[in-house]
Amino acid sequence: MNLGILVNEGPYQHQAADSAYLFCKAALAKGHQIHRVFFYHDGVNNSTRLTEPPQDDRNIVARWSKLAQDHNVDLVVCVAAALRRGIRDDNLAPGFRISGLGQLVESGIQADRLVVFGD
Amino acid sequence: MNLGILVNEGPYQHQAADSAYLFCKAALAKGHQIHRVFFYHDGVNNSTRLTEPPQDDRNIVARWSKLAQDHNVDLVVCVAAALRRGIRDDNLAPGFRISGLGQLVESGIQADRLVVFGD
Amino acid sequence: MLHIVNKSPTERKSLDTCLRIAAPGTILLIEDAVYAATRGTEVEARVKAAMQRFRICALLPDLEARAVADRVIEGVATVDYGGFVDLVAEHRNCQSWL
Amino acid sequence: MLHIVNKSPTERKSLDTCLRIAAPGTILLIEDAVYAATRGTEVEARVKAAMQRFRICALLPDLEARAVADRVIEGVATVDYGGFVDLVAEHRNCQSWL
Amino acid sequence: MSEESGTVKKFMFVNRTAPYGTVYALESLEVVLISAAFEQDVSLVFIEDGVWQLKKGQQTKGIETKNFSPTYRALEGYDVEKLYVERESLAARGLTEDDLLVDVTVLAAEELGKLMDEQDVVLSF
Amino acid sequence: MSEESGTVKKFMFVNRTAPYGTVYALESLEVVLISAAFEQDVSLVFIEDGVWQLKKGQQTKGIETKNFSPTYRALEGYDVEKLYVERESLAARGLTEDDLLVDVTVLAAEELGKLMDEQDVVLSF
Repeated sequence: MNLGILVNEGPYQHQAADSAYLFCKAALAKGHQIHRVFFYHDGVNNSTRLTEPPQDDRNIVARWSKLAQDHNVDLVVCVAAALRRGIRDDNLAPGFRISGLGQLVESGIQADRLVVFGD
Repeated sequence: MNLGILVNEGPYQHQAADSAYLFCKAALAKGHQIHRVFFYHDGVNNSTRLTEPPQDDRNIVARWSKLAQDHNVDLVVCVAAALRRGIRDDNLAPGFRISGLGQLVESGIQADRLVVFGD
Repeated sequence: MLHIVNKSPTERKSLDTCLRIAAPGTILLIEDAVYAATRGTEVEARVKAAMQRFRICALLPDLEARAVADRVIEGVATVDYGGFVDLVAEHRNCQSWL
Repeated sequence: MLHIVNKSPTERKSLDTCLRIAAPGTILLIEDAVYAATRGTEVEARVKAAMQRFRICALLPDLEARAVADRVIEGVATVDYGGFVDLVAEHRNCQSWL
Repeated sequence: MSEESGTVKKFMFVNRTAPYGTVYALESLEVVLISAAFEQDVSLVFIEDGVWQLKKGQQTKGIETKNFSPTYRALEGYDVEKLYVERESLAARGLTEDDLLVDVTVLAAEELGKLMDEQDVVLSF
Repeated sequence: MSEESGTVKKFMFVNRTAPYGTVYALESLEVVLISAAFEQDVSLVFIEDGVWQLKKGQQTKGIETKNFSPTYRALEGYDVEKLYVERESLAARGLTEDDLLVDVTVLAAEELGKLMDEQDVVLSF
């Protein structure tokens, strides 16, 4: 099955980003495809390559990048939400790209399910 | 009177940053001093100089910078929360500085009141 | 003491918790909490009962943004940001019920 | 339909809203909503009543993190993230009550 | 802008939050407009504090924030015409249809639940 | 680390949120430790879902997040010894003192309200 994911909250402040990531990992392990992970609202803050969490904590941004690399997952950051919050191409972590909201709607159309994670 | 302010949420997602700013402006207009505005949790996202909100919307980050410039307000971003969220010296807007949580406690001790804005 | 509440009373429990725990004093409703200051909601009776123990104020700019400035419960005082500052200054301490 | 709830039932209204509006189906409790799956809380009776109309599941890793995996209400099924994925796949559509 | 394969799905946007306290209402509207441009079958639902988004008379000058409520009136121009409000959510807030800035269909909780079940994609903010 | 002027104020930290769903509980603990280092008169209060922060037996391996609950046990070593829990918040969640991983003082709502009134600085997360 082909799954679309929407993440509406940033890393660390809410569990949404963690839940979404662990859901994606489990879906891939079961042989499903992730059509796209779309980051909206504060969710765009998942994509900054500038984070440096403490050594004993998870690195949420790096985990997404690795997921993209290992499984060729499309990680799309909403451009309008990103501009409001200071996310740009030059601070984007590997595996993420910035694009329009149309990519979210397209994911809703093309994927078999769209699962929303947020606050 | 000398007022300390704590901001726990980022710009745009929650109204906390707006309320805190408008409170500071009103306090200064009444002749009070702002001892310090401390940014914690997602509040650290108020300090990124990379934001570009739409032309017809308020620029929350720029407003803080102007407040700092016009009234010499000390804007302090928590280093631990900032590292988790990708805020660093090189993307900091004018008027902000990164420092430790001790600055918040100090504000609680030295200011006459500490007012908290968050979610 | 000044108690600042900023959450919608119909979605979150923070106003109810404040009313249960806070010692008599002043409550300032800001942001989404200003809906608690309006007539006709399911919360109105609880707010009116609380007026026995608390002076209740609501932030006018937040009431106006939400288009409810014309339906404020009688006895609830409205203040602007300057009034908010005055409330903070008048009370020895304050607590935000986030 | 699969209804996903992630908010604490003792702080937010989203579980109650879901129970009022949703047509019979499956409810999956994740994140802070897993407290709704535990025995002895003020929410327990409402959750038990809802089991007449809904199949109720709770995410085990979230129960364990919050140290309540040993007090799950009888009849509530626990699932891991793989089970979460299965629930999404089994139902035609899903809705997150954010 | 229409989707190449011509697929039309039922998209429902569930609005549960009050305006201004959080950004969800505003950013939700942005997705609604885009999905309409993709010529999808779009419904908007307002429940709980989401009904406040439609309250007539919003004046945001005092909070120095953009008043986005006129956008709800503009939805018709984008062929977004299915707006539903839950009866109980209105009543709990002392609101009637006359208080709202657009025409809506008022539904009981049960009717709304059925409508939700029929959707392909449900996005909530 | 002690504050130069020697001022000691009453700091109260009000914890109202469950752990893990949001970061507030964890980041709140970080401020508590710092304020103790400044030799302030520190109280921690756990009300509503905040009482869940103290539940014994947290196991976070499954959510791949750091289990910070052992820090509550370490507070004593920083001379943070005033931990208060509201009775009604415990009862509403089916919890008793035995469920908690540290010793606390259980107070009625009214007693807690009085204690709050006596503080100089109240920080809530």
